[in-house]
Amino acid sequence: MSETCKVSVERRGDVAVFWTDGYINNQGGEEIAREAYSELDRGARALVMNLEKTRIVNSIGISILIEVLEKVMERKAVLAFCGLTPTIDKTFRIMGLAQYAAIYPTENEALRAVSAPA
Amino acid sequence: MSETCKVSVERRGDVAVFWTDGYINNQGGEEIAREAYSELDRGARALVMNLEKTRIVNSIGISILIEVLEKVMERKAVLAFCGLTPTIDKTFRIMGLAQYAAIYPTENEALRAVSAPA
Amino acid sequence: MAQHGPAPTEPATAGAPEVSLTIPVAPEMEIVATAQADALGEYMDMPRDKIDEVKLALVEACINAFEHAHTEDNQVHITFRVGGSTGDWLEIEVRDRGRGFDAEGVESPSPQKTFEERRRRGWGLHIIKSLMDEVEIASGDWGTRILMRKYK
Amino acid sequence: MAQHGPAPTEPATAGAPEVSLTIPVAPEMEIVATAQADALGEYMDMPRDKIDEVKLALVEACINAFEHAHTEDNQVHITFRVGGSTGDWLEIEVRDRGRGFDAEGVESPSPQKTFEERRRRGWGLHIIKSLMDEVEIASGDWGTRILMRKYK
Ligand SMILES: Nc1ncnc2c1ncn2[C@@H]1O[C@H](COP(=O)(O)OP(=O)(O)O)[C@@H](O)[C@H]1O
Ligand SMILES: Nc1ncnc2c1ncn2[C@@H]1O[C@H](COP(=O)(O)OP(=O)(O)O)[C@@H](O)[C@H]1O
Repeated sequence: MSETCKVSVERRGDVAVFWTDGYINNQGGEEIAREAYSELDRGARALVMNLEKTRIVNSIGISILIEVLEKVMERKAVLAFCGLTPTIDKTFRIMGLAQYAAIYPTENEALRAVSAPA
Repeated sequence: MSETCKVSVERRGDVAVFWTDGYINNQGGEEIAREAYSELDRGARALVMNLEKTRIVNSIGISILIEVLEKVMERKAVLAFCGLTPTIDKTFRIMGLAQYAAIYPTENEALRAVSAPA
Repeated sequence: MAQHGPAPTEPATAGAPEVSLTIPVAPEMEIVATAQADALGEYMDMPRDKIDEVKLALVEACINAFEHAHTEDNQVHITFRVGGSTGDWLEIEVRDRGRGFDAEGVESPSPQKTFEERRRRGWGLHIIKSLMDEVEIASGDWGTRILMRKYK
Repeated sequence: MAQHGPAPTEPATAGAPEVSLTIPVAPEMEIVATAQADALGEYMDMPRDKIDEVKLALVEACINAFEHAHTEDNQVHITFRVGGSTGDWLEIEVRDRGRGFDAEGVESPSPQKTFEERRRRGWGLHIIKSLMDEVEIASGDWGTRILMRKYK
Protein backbone atom coordinates (compact mmCIF):
# COMPACT_ATOMS: atom_id res chain seq x y z
CA MET A 1 0.00 0.00 0.00
CA SER A 2 1.03 3.58 -0.21
CA GLU A 3 3.65 4.04 2.49
CA THR A 4 6.03 1.99 0.35
CA CYS A 5 8.91 3.93 -1.07
CA LYS A 6 8.78 4.92 -4.72
CA VAL A 7 12.11 5.11 -6.51
CA SER A 8 12.80 6.91 -9.76
CA VAL A 9 16.09 7.04 -11.60
CA GLU A 10 17.49 9.24 -14.33
CA ARG A 11 20.74 8.71 -16.12
CA ARG A 12 22.94 11.74 -16.88
CA GLY A 13 25.99 10.49 -18.73
CA ASP A 14 27.73 8.12 -16.37
CA VAL A 15 25.92 9.49 -13.33
CA ALA A 16 22.63 7.92 -12.18
CA VAL A 17 20.40 10.12 -10.05
CA PHE A 18 17.91 8.40 -7.72
CA TRP A 19 14.91 10.07 -6.11
CA THR A 20 13.13 8.24 -3.33
CA ASP A 21 9.68 9.10 -2.07
CA GLY A 22 8.50 7.61 1.19
CA TYR A 23 9.58 5.21 3.88
CA ILE A 24 12.74 3.20 3.21
CA ASN A 25 12.43 -0.19 4.92
CA ASN A 26 13.62 -3.59 3.67
CA GLN A 27 11.31 -3.39 0.66
CA GLY A 28 12.23 0.18 -0.22
CA GLY A 29 15.90 -0.62 0.32
CA GLU A 30 15.69 -3.63 -1.99
CA GLU A 31 13.95 -1.57 -4.64
CA ILE A 32 16.80 0.95 -4.49
CA ALA A 33 19.38 -1.87 -4.56
CA ARG A 34 17.79 -3.42 -7.65
CA GLU A 35 17.88 -0.12 -9.51
CA ALA A 36 21.41 0.62 -8.31
CA TYR A 37 22.80 -2.73 -9.49
CA SER A 38 21.17 -2.29 -12.84
CA GLU A 39 22.74 1.16 -13.22
CA LEU A 40 26.16 -0.20 -12.21
CA ASP A 41 25.75 -3.00 -14.73
CA ARG A 42 24.95 -0.39 -17.33
CA GLY A 43 28.24 1.34 -16.56
CA ALA A 44 27.26 4.08 -14.11
CA ARG A 45 30.36 5.54 -12.51
CA ALA A 46 28.51 7.51 -9.84
CA LEU A 47 25.18 7.18 -8.06
CA VAL A 48 23.55 10.23 -6.48
CA MET A 49 20.65 9.45 -4.15
CA ASN A 50 18.33 12.33 -3.36
CA LEU A 51 16.30 11.38 -0.27
CA GLU A 52 14.50 14.69 0.22
CA LYS A 53 11.08 13.05 -0.01
CA THR A 54 11.94 10.38 2.53
CA ARG A 55 11.46 11.13 6.21
CA ILE A 56 12.28 7.71 7.65
CA VAL A 57 14.91 5.14 6.77
CA ASN A 58 14.90 2.24 9.20
CA SER A 59 18.00 0.28 10.20
CA ILE A 60 17.14 -2.55 7.82
CA GLY A 61 16.83 -0.05 4.98
CA ILE A 62 20.20 1.43 5.90
CA SER A 63 21.80 -2.02 6.07
CA ILE A 64 20.71 -2.53 2.46
CA LEU A 65 22.07 0.87 1.45
CA ILE A 66 25.36 -0.20 3.03
CA GLU A 67 25.30 -3.33 0.88
CA VAL A 68 24.77 -1.12 -2.15
CA LEU A 69 27.65 1.10 -1.04
CA GLU A 70 29.93 -1.92 -0.78
CA LYS A 71 29.03 -3.03 -4.30
CA VAL A 72 29.63 0.51 -5.53
CA MET A 73 33.08 0.54 -3.94
CA GLU A 74 33.93 -2.88 -5.40
CA ARG A 75 33.16 -1.47 -8.82
CA LYS A 76 35.30 1.61 -8.06
CA ALA A 77 32.26 3.80 -8.51
CA VAL A 78 31.07 6.45 -6.06
CA LEU A 79 27.89 6.95 -4.08
CA ALA A 80 26.64 10.32 -2.85
CA PHE A 81 23.55 11.16 -0.81
CA CYS A 82 21.71 14.46 -0.62
CA GLY A 83 18.51 15.91 0.78
CA LEU A 84 18.82 14.08 4.10
CA THR A 85 16.70 15.17 7.06
CA PRO A 86 18.76 15.86 10.19
CA THR A 87 17.60 12.53 11.66
CA ILE A 88 18.56 10.51 8.58
CA ASP A 89 21.88 12.34 8.42
CA LYS A 90 22.49 11.52 12.10
CA THR A 91 21.66 7.84 11.59
CA PHE A 92 23.90 7.59 8.52
CA ARG A 93 26.73 9.03 10.60
CA ILE A 94 26.09 6.70 13.54
CA MET A 95 26.14 3.64 11.30
CA GLY A 96 29.28 4.75 9.50
CA LEU A 97 27.67 5.19 6.10
CA ALA A 98 28.98 8.76 6.12
CA GLN A 99 32.58 7.47 6.34
CA TYR A 100 32.38 5.72 2.99
CA ALA A 101 29.75 7.66 1.06
CA ALA A 102 29.67 11.40 0.57
CA ILE A 103 26.76 13.42 1.92
CA TYR A 104 25.83 16.76 0.36
CA PRO A 105 23.09 19.16 1.35
CA THR A 106 21.67 19.55 -2.16
CA GLU A 107 21.45 17.57 -5.37
CA ASN A 108 23.37 20.25 -7.24
CA GLU A 109 26.26 20.07 -4.85
CA ALA A 110 26.24 16.27 -5.06
CA LEU A 111 26.17 16.33 -8.85
CA ARG A 112 28.93 18.91 -9.03
CA ALA A 113 31.09 16.83 -6.70
CA VAL A 114 30.68 13.51 -8.50
CA SER A 115 31.16 15.15 -11.91
CA ALA A 116 34.39 16.91 -10.96
CA PRO A 117 37.48 15.31 -12.51
CA ALA A 118 39.18 13.17 -9.88
CA MET B 1 -0.85 23.39 22.61
CA SER B 2 -0.26 23.61 18.93
CA GLU B 3 -3.35 22.09 17.35
CA THR B 4 -5.28 25.15 18.44
CA CYS B 5 -6.44 27.33 15.61
CA LYS B 6 -4.54 30.54 14.97
CA VAL B 7 -6.62 33.42 13.63
CA SER B 8 -5.26 36.49 11.90
CA VAL B 9 -7.29 39.40 10.64
CA GLU B 10 -6.59 42.25 8.25
CA ARG B 11 -8.83 45.18 7.60
CA ARG B 12 -9.27 46.40 4.01
CA GLY B 13 -11.61 49.37 4.10
CA ASP B 14 -14.88 48.08 5.49
CA VAL B 15 -14.01 44.46 4.75
CA ALA B 16 -12.26 42.32 7.37
CA VAL B 17 -10.36 39.31 6.07
CA PHE B 18 -9.81 36.38 8.45
CA TRP B 19 -7.26 33.61 7.96
CA THR B 20 -7.52 30.57 10.15
CA ASP B 21 -4.76 28.03 10.60
CA GLY B 22 -5.57 24.73 12.27
CA TYR B 23 -8.42 22.89 13.90
CA ILE B 24 -11.59 24.89 14.60
CA ASN B 25 -13.25 23.52 17.74
CA ASN B 26 -15.05 25.45 20.51
CA GLN B 27 -11.87 27.35 21.38
CA GLY B 28 -10.98 28.14 17.78
CA GLY B 29 -14.59 29.11 17.10
CA GLU B 30 -14.63 31.45 20.08
CA GLU B 31 -11.39 33.04 19.00
CA ILE B 32 -12.90 33.73 15.57
CA ALA B 33 -16.09 35.03 17.19
CA ARG B 34 -14.16 37.43 19.42
CA GLU B 35 -12.28 38.86 16.45
CA ALA B 36 -15.44 39.00 14.35
CA TYR B 37 -17.42 40.94 16.98
CA SER B 38 -14.59 43.37 17.41
CA GLU B 39 -14.48 43.97 13.64
CA LEU B 40 -18.25 44.45 13.53
CA ASP B 41 -17.98 46.92 16.43
CA ARG B 42 -15.34 48.77 14.46
CA GLY B 43 -17.76 49.11 11.56
CA ALA B 44 -16.86 46.21 9.28
CA ARG B 45 -19.55 45.75 6.65
CA ALA B 46 -18.27 42.40 5.39
CA LEU B 47 -16.27 39.54 6.85
CA VAL B 48 -14.37 37.19 4.57
CA MET B 49 -13.11 34.02 6.24
CA ASN B 50 -10.37 32.15 4.42
CA LEU B 51 -10.20 28.64 5.90
CA GLU B 52 -7.64 27.18 3.49
CA LYS B 53 -5.26 26.28 6.31
CA THR B 54 -7.97 24.50 8.30
CA ARG B 55 -8.71 20.86 7.58
CA ILE B 56 -11.22 20.18 10.34
CA VAL B 57 -14.06 22.23 11.77
CA ASN B 58 -16.06 20.26 14.32
CA SER B 59 -19.78 20.70 14.89
CA ILE B 60 -19.22 22.85 17.98
CA GLY B 61 -16.93 25.11 15.95
CA ILE B 62 -19.57 25.37 13.24
CA SER B 63 -22.27 26.16 15.79
CA ILE B 64 -20.16 29.13 16.90
CA LEU B 65 -19.65 30.23 13.29
CA ILE B 66 -23.44 30.11 12.94
CA GLU B 67 -23.74 32.39 15.98
CA VAL B 68 -21.30 34.77 14.31
CA LEU B 69 -23.34 34.61 11.11
CA GLU B 70 -26.49 35.52 13.02
CA LYS B 71 -24.77 38.54 14.60
CA VAL B 72 -23.49 39.54 11.17
CA MET B 73 -27.01 39.38 9.74
CA GLU B 74 -28.44 41.38 12.65
CA ARG B 75 -25.95 44.11 11.84
CA LYS B 76 -26.89 43.93 8.12
CA ALA B 77 -23.35 42.95 7.29
CA VAL B 78 -22.29 39.99 5.17
CA LEU B 79 -20.17 36.92 5.79
CA ALA B 80 -18.36 34.98 3.09
CA PHE B 81 -16.22 31.86 3.36
CA CYS B 82 -13.49 30.69 1.01
CA GLY B 83 -10.79 28.04 0.80
CA LEU B 84 -12.99 25.28 2.20
CA THR B 85 -11.94 21.65 1.82
CA PRO B 86 -14.63 19.47 0.22
CA THR B 87 -15.44 18.00 3.66
CA ILE B 88 -15.83 21.39 5.33
CA ASP B 89 -17.89 22.61 2.39
CA LYS B 90 -20.12 19.54 2.69
CA THR B 91 -20.60 20.05 6.44
CA PHE B 92 -21.40 23.74 6.00
CA ARG B 93 -24.07 22.75 3.47
CA ILE B 94 -25.51 20.02 5.69
CA MET B 95 -25.84 22.41 8.63
CA GLY B 96 -27.38 25.16 6.51
CA LEU B 97 -24.56 27.64 6.93
CA ALA B 98 -24.34 27.76 3.13
CA GLN B 99 -27.94 29.03 2.92
CA TYR B 100 -27.13 32.22 4.79
CA ALA B 101 -23.46 32.81 4.13
CA ALA B 102 -21.81 32.87 0.72
CA ILE B 103 -19.11 30.34 -0.11
CA TYR B 104 -16.49 31.09 -2.76
CA PRO B 105 -13.64 28.92 -3.97
CA THR B 106 -10.94 31.58 -3.59
CA GLU B 107 -10.27 34.64 -1.48
CA ASN B 108 -10.19 36.84 -4.58
CA GLU B 109 -13.62 35.75 -5.64
CA ALA B 110 -14.95 36.30 -2.14
CA LEU B 111 -13.39 39.76 -1.93
CA ARG B 112 -14.70 40.73 -5.34
CA ALA B 113 -18.20 39.58 -4.41
CA VAL B 114 -18.40 41.39 -1.06
CA SER B 115 -16.88 44.56 -2.55
CA ALA B 116 -19.31 44.74 -5.47
CA PRO B 117 -21.94 47.46 -5.08
CA ALA B 118 -25.18 45.84 -3.87
CA MET C 1 -12.66 -19.21 1.59
CA ALA C 2 -10.50 -21.12 4.06
CA GLN C 3 -12.01 -22.84 7.07
CA HIS C 4 -10.29 -20.59 9.60
CA GLY C 5 -12.58 -17.87 8.22
CA PRO C 6 -14.77 -15.29 9.93
CA ALA C 7 -16.53 -15.94 13.21
CA PRO C 8 -20.31 -15.73 12.84
CA THR C 9 -20.70 -12.65 15.02
CA GLU C 10 -18.21 -10.46 13.21
CA PRO C 11 -18.65 -11.52 9.61
CA ALA C 12 -16.83 -8.88 7.70
CA THR C 13 -14.03 -7.91 10.02
CA ALA C 14 -12.25 -11.11 10.99
CA GLY C 15 -8.68 -11.18 9.76
CA ALA C 16 -8.70 -7.48 8.95
CA PRO C 17 -5.70 -5.57 10.29
CA GLU C 18 -6.89 -4.07 13.52
CA VAL C 19 -5.39 -1.17 15.41
CA SER C 20 -6.71 -0.12 18.82
CA LEU C 21 -6.24 3.25 20.36
CA THR C 22 -7.24 4.54 23.78
CA ILE C 23 -7.26 8.26 24.34
CA PRO C 24 -7.93 10.20 27.53
CA VAL C 25 -10.91 12.51 27.83
CA ALA C 26 -8.94 15.72 27.35
CA PRO C 27 -9.04 18.71 25.02
CA GLU C 28 -7.76 18.04 21.51
CA MET C 29 -7.19 14.33 22.07
CA GLU C 30 -9.78 13.82 19.32
CA ILE C 31 -7.27 15.37 16.92
CA VAL C 32 -4.55 13.07 18.18
CA ALA C 33 -6.93 10.20 17.37
CA THR C 34 -7.47 11.43 13.82
CA ALA C 35 -3.75 10.90 13.16
CA GLN C 36 -4.48 7.19 13.26
CA ALA C 37 -7.34 7.48 10.77
CA ASP C 38 -5.03 9.49 8.56
CA ALA C 39 -2.24 6.91 8.71
CA LEU C 40 -4.57 3.97 8.07
CA GLY C 41 -6.36 5.84 5.30
CA GLU C 42 -3.01 6.43 3.60
CA TYR C 43 -1.93 2.86 4.27
CA MET C 44 -5.00 1.62 2.36
CA ASP C 45 -4.79 4.32 -0.33
CA MET C 46 -8.10 5.95 0.56
CA PRO C 47 -8.52 9.26 -1.31
CA ARG C 48 -7.65 12.35 0.72
CA ASP C 49 -11.20 13.77 0.76
CA LYS C 50 -12.64 10.55 2.10
CA ILE C 51 -9.95 10.42 4.77
CA ASP C 52 -11.01 13.92 5.78
CA GLU C 53 -14.62 12.78 6.06
CA VAL C 54 -13.61 9.84 8.22
CA LYS C 55 -11.53 12.16 10.40
CA LEU C 56 -14.42 14.53 11.01
CA ALA C 57 -16.78 11.64 11.82
CA LEU C 58 -14.20 10.34 14.29
CA VAL C 59 -13.81 13.79 15.84
CA GLU C 60 -17.58 14.03 16.33
CA ALA C 61 -17.79 10.58 17.92
CA CYS C 62 -14.92 11.44 20.28
CA ILE C 63 -16.23 14.82 21.36
CA ASN C 64 -19.63 13.27 22.04
CA ALA C 65 -17.96 10.82 24.38
CA PHE C 66 -15.94 13.65 25.94
CA GLU C 67 -18.93 15.91 26.39
CA HIS C 68 -21.88 13.65 27.06
CA ALA C 69 -20.73 10.25 28.26
CA HIS C 70 -19.40 11.16 31.72
CA THR C 71 -17.17 8.12 31.65
CA GLU C 72 -15.71 6.75 34.83
CA ASP C 73 -12.43 5.67 33.31
CA ASN C 74 -11.94 9.02 31.56
CA GLN C 75 -11.10 7.23 28.36
CA VAL C 76 -12.41 6.68 24.89
CA HIS C 77 -11.58 3.40 23.18
CA ILE C 78 -11.21 3.30 19.45
CA THR C 79 -10.67 0.33 17.17
CA PHE C 80 -9.73 0.74 13.52
CA ARG C 81 -10.17 -2.13 11.06
CA VAL C 82 -9.04 -2.19 7.47
CA GLY C 83 -11.05 -4.74 5.55
CA GLY C 84 -11.79 -6.21 2.18
CA SER C 85 -9.30 -8.05 0.03
CA THR C 86 -7.44 -4.93 -1.10
CA GLY C 87 -8.16 -2.63 1.83
CA ASP C 88 -11.61 -1.71 0.56
CA TRP C 89 -12.99 -0.16 3.69
CA LEU C 90 -12.01 1.38 6.98
CA GLU C 91 -14.16 0.64 9.99
CA ILE C 92 -13.92 2.63 13.19
CA GLU C 93 -15.50 1.64 16.46
CA VAL C 94 -15.66 4.31 19.16
CA ARG C 95 -16.59 3.09 22.64
CA ASP C 96 -17.05 4.83 25.94
CA ARG C 97 -18.00 3.35 29.30
CA GLY C 98 -20.24 6.29 30.04
CA ARG C 99 -23.89 6.67 30.93
CA GLY C 100 -25.29 6.06 27.48
CA PHE C 101 -28.32 7.67 25.83
CA ASP C 102 -31.39 6.80 23.86
CA ALA C 103 -30.05 6.92 20.32
CA GLU C 104 -33.51 6.44 18.79
CA GLY C 105 -34.92 9.30 20.82
CA VAL C 106 -32.46 11.94 19.63
CA GLU C 107 -34.29 14.64 17.70
CA SER C 108 -32.91 15.20 14.19
CA PRO C 109 -31.42 18.58 13.56
CA SER C 110 -32.30 20.87 10.65
CA PRO C 111 -31.03 24.18 9.33
CA GLN C 112 -34.42 25.65 10.25
CA LYS C 113 -34.16 24.66 13.92
CA THR C 114 -30.57 25.82 13.88
CA PHE C 115 -31.25 29.26 12.42
CA GLU C 116 -34.83 30.04 13.34
CA GLU C 117 -35.08 28.41 16.73
CA ARG C 118 -31.40 29.07 17.50
CA ARG C 119 -30.78 25.46 18.49
CA ARG C 120 -27.35 25.33 17.01
CA ARG C 121 -26.08 22.13 18.56
CA GLY C 122 -27.25 18.57 17.98
CA TRP C 123 -25.49 17.98 14.66
CA GLY C 124 -22.78 15.52 15.67
CA LEU C 125 -24.58 12.23 15.01
CA HIS C 126 -26.18 13.59 11.85
CA ILE C 127 -22.77 14.60 10.50
CA ILE C 128 -21.34 11.16 11.32
CA LYS C 129 -24.20 9.52 9.41
CA SER C 130 -23.79 11.88 6.46
CA LEU C 131 -20.04 11.39 6.13
CA MET C 132 -19.76 7.65 6.68
CA ASP C 133 -21.22 4.91 4.49
CA GLU C 134 -22.53 2.74 7.31
CA VAL C 135 -23.19 3.70 10.92
CA GLU C 136 -24.47 1.61 13.82
CA ILE C 137 -25.08 3.07 17.26
CA ALA C 138 -25.57 0.99 20.39
CA SER C 139 -25.99 2.62 23.76
CA GLY C 140 -27.09 1.61 27.22
CA ASP C 141 -26.12 1.99 30.85
CA TRP C 142 -22.84 0.27 29.96
CA GLY C 143 -21.89 3.11 27.67
CA THR C 144 -21.99 3.83 23.97
CA ARG C 145 -20.53 2.17 20.91
CA ILE C 146 -20.53 3.74 17.48
CA LEU C 147 -19.48 1.54 14.61
CA MET C 148 -18.88 3.32 11.35
CA ARG C 149 -17.51 2.25 8.03
CA LYS C 150 -16.25 4.05 4.97
CA TYR C 151 -15.50 2.45 1.59
CA LYS C 152 -12.61 3.86 -0.36
CA MET D 1 3.00 19.24 44.77
CA ALA D 2 -0.50 18.16 45.69
CA GLN D 3 -1.13 15.13 47.85
CA HIS D 4 -2.95 13.19 45.16
CA GLY D 5 0.47 13.02 43.48
CA PRO D 6 2.38 10.22 41.84
CA ALA D 7 2.19 6.60 42.92
CA PRO D 8 5.58 5.31 44.10
CA THR D 9 6.05 2.86 41.24
CA GLU D 10 5.48 5.32 38.43
CA PRO D 11 6.98 8.53 39.79
CA ALA D 12 7.18 10.74 36.77
CA THR D 13 4.26 9.64 34.69
CA ALA D 14 1.19 9.75 36.91
CA GLY D 15 -1.33 12.27 35.69
CA ALA D 16 0.36 12.61 32.30
CA PRO D 17 -1.99 12.33 29.32
CA GLU D 18 -1.65 8.76 28.19
CA VAL D 19 -2.57 7.29 24.84
CA SER D 20 -2.36 3.56 24.17
CA LEU D 21 -2.09 1.98 20.80
CA THR D 22 -2.07 -1.67 19.80
CA ILE D 23 -0.87 -2.56 16.32
CA PRO D 24 -0.79 -5.92 14.62
CA VAL D 25 2.48 -7.54 13.61
CA ALA D 26 2.20 -6.69 9.92
CA PRO D 27 4.28 -4.87 7.33
CA GLU D 28 4.28 -1.09 7.66
CA MET D 29 2.23 -1.03 10.84
CA GLU D 30 5.26 0.59 12.46
CA ILE D 31 4.64 3.57 10.21
CA VAL D 32 0.99 3.67 11.21
CA ALA D 33 2.25 3.80 14.82
CA THR D 34 4.52 6.76 14.09
CA ALA D 35 1.44 8.81 13.20
CA GLN D 36 0.61 8.81 16.90
CA ALA D 37 4.09 10.00 17.86
CA ASP D 38 3.73 12.71 15.25
CA ALA D 39 0.36 13.86 16.56
CA LEU D 40 1.46 13.87 20.20
CA GLY D 41 4.73 15.59 19.31
CA GLU D 42 2.78 18.33 17.59
CA TYR D 43 0.28 18.47 20.45
CA MET D 44 3.13 19.19 22.87
CA ASP D 45 4.98 21.49 20.44
CA MET D 46 8.04 19.30 20.14
CA PRO D 47 10.36 20.54 17.36
CA ARG D 48 10.01 18.68 14.05
CA ASP D 49 13.53 17.20 14.09
CA LYS D 50 13.04 15.75 17.54
CA ILE D 51 9.70 14.29 16.49
CA ASP D 52 11.51 12.60 13.59
CA GLU D 53 14.03 11.12 16.01
CA VAL D 54 11.26 9.79 18.21
CA LYS D 55 9.53 8.32 15.16
CA LEU D 56 12.63 6.45 14.04
CA ALA D 57 13.23 5.12 17.56
CA LEU D 58 9.62 3.93 17.63
CA VAL D 59 10.00 2.30 14.22
CA GLU D 60 13.09 0.42 15.42
CA ALA D 61 11.37 -0.79 18.58
CA CYS D 62 8.36 -1.98 16.56
CA ILE D 63 10.31 -3.80 13.88
CA ASN D 64 12.35 -5.53 16.57
CA ALA D 65 9.14 -6.83 18.06
CA PHE D 66 7.90 -7.80 14.59
CA GLU D 67 11.10 -9.56 13.63
CA HIS D 68 12.50 -11.05 16.81
CA ALA D 69 9.80 -11.39 19.44
CA HIS D 70 7.67 -14.16 17.89
CA THR D 71 4.67 -12.97 19.86
CA GLU D 72 1.71 -15.23 20.38
CA ASP D 73 -0.89 -12.48 20.20
CA ASN D 74 0.62 -11.03 17.02
CA GLN D 75 0.45 -7.58 18.51
CA VAL D 76 2.68 -4.82 19.72
CA HIS D 77 1.42 -2.63 22.53
CA ILE D 78 2.50 0.97 22.70
CA THR D 79 1.80 3.56 25.37
CA PHE D 80 2.54 7.24 24.84
CA ARG D 81 2.77 9.61 27.78
CA VAL D 82 3.17 13.35 27.62
CA GLY D 83 4.63 14.63 30.86
CA GLY D 84 5.99 17.60 32.71
CA SER D 85 4.04 20.71 33.55
CA THR D 86 4.05 22.12 30.03
CA GLY D 87 4.41 18.92 28.03
CA ASP D 88 8.15 18.73 28.55
CA TRP D 89 8.69 15.17 27.47
CA LEU D 90 7.20 12.36 25.49
CA GLU D 91 7.60 8.86 26.83
CA ILE D 92 6.92 5.80 24.71
CA GLU D 93 6.64 2.29 26.04
CA VAL D 94 6.74 -0.52 23.48
CA ARG D 95 5.75 -3.94 24.76
CA ASP D 96 5.53 -7.34 23.17
CA ARG D 97 4.50 -10.64 24.70
CA GLY D 98 7.21 -12.46 22.80
CA ARG D 99 10.08 -14.67 23.81
CA GLY D 100 12.38 -11.96 25.10
CA PHE D 101 16.14 -11.71 24.87
CA ASP D 102 19.18 -10.96 26.97
CA ALA D 103 19.45 -7.21 26.54
CA GLU D 104 22.78 -7.02 28.40
CA GLY D 105 24.25 -9.71 26.19
CA VAL D 106 23.63 -7.98 22.87
CA GLU D 107 26.92 -7.13 21.19
CA SER D 108 27.30 -3.43 20.36
CA PRO D 109 27.55 -2.62 16.68
CA SER D 110 30.26 -0.49 15.10
CA PRO D 111 30.93 0.89 11.63
CA GLN D 112 33.98 -1.35 11.52
CA LYS D 113 32.01 -4.56 12.12
CA THR D 114 29.43 -3.30 9.67
CA PHE D 115 31.85 -2.54 6.86
CA GLU D 116 34.83 -4.79 7.46
CA GLU D 117 33.12 -7.85 8.85
CA ARG D 118 29.98 -7.27 6.81
CA ARG D 119 27.71 -7.61 9.83
CA ARG D 120 25.33 -4.93 8.72
CA ARG D 121 22.45 -5.60 11.10
CA GLY D 122 22.31 -5.15 14.84
CA TRP D 123 21.88 -1.36 14.89
CA GLY D 124 18.28 -1.03 16.09
CA LEU D 125 18.83 -0.80 19.84
CA HIS D 126 21.89 1.40 19.38
CA ILE D 127 19.90 3.81 17.21
CA ILE D 128 17.11 3.92 19.79
CA LYS D 129 19.63 4.78 22.51
CA SER D 130 21.28 7.42 20.34
CA LEU D 131 18.07 9.17 19.37
CA MET D 132 16.20 9.13 22.68
CA ASP D 133 17.27 10.88 25.89
CA GLU D 134 16.49 8.00 28.24
CA VAL D 135 16.01 4.33 27.41
CA GLU D 136 15.20 1.40 29.65
CA ILE D 137 14.97 -2.16 28.35
CA ALA D 138 13.41 -5.01 30.27
CA SER D 139 13.08 -8.44 28.74
CA GLY D 140 12.31 -11.94 29.91
CA ASP D 141 10.25 -14.96 29.00
CA TRP D 142 7.16 -12.74 29.39
CA GLY D 143 8.30 -10.56 26.51
CA THR D 144 10.06 -7.26 26.07
CA ARG D 145 9.39 -3.74 27.23
CA ILE D 146 11.29 -0.73 25.98
CA LEU D 147 10.66 2.52 27.76
CA MET D 148 12.10 5.57 26.07
CA ARG D 149 11.80 9.25 26.72
CA LYS D 150 12.57 12.37 24.76
CA TYR D 151 12.62 15.92 26.13
CA LYS D 152 11.42 18.66 23.83
N1 LIG E 1 -21.29 9.03 23.69
C1 LIG E 1 -22.43 9.56 24.18
N2 LIG E 1 -22.79 9.35 25.45
C2 LIG E 1 -23.93 9.86 25.96
N3 LIG E 1 -24.78 10.62 25.24
C3 LIG E 1 -24.48 10.89 23.95
C4 LIG E 1 -23.31 10.38 23.35
N4 LIG E 1 -23.30 10.78 22.06
C5 LIG E 1 -24.40 11.51 21.87
N5 LIG E 1 -25.14 11.59 23.01
C6 LIG E 1 -26.44 12.27 23.18
O1 LIG E 1 -26.97 12.53 21.89
C7 LIG E 1 -27.22 13.92 21.74
C8 LIG E 1 -26.98 14.34 20.30
O2 LIG E 1 -25.61 14.26 20.00
P1 LIG E 1 -25.03 15.04 18.75
O3 LIG E 1 -25.91 14.76 17.59
O4 LIG E 1 -23.64 14.64 18.60
O5 LIG E 1 -25.15 16.57 19.08
P2 LIG E 1 -24.52 17.45 20.27
O6 LIG E 1 -23.31 16.74 20.78
O7 LIG E 1 -24.22 18.75 19.63
O8 LIG E 1 -25.61 17.55 21.31
C9 LIG E 1 -26.32 14.61 22.73
O9 LIG E 1 -26.79 15.87 23.12
C10 LIG E 1 -26.29 13.61 23.87
O10 LIG E 1 -27.44 13.77 24.70
N1 LIG F 1 11.53 -7.24 21.03
C1 LIG F 1 12.50 -8.16 20.95
N2 LIG F 1 12.24 -9.48 21.22
C2 LIG F 1 13.20 -10.41 21.15
N3 LIG F 1 14.48 -10.14 20.81
C3 LIG F 1 14.82 -8.88 20.53
C4 LIG F 1 13.86 -7.83 20.58
N4 LIG F 1 14.49 -6.68 20.26
C5 LIG F 1 15.78 -6.99 20.03
N5 LIG F 1 15.99 -8.32 20.18
C6 LIG F 1 17.28 -9.04 20.04
O1 LIG F 1 18.35 -8.10 20.09
C7 LIG F 1 19.13 -8.16 18.90
C8 LIG F 1 19.62 -6.78 18.51
O2 LIG F 1 18.54 -5.97 18.05
P1 LIG F 1 18.82 -4.67 17.22
O3 LIG F 1 19.90 -3.90 17.87
O4 LIG F 1 17.54 -3.97 17.05
O5 LIG F 1 19.37 -5.18 15.82
P2 LIG F 1 18.71 -6.12 14.70
O6 LIG F 1 17.23 -6.06 14.87
O7 LIG F 1 19.19 -5.56 13.42
O8 LIG F 1 19.27 -7.49 14.97
C9 LIG F 1 18.23 -8.81 17.88
O9 LIG F 1 18.96 -9.46 16.87
C10 LIG F 1 17.41 -9.77 18.72
O10 LIG F 1 18.12 -10.95 18.96
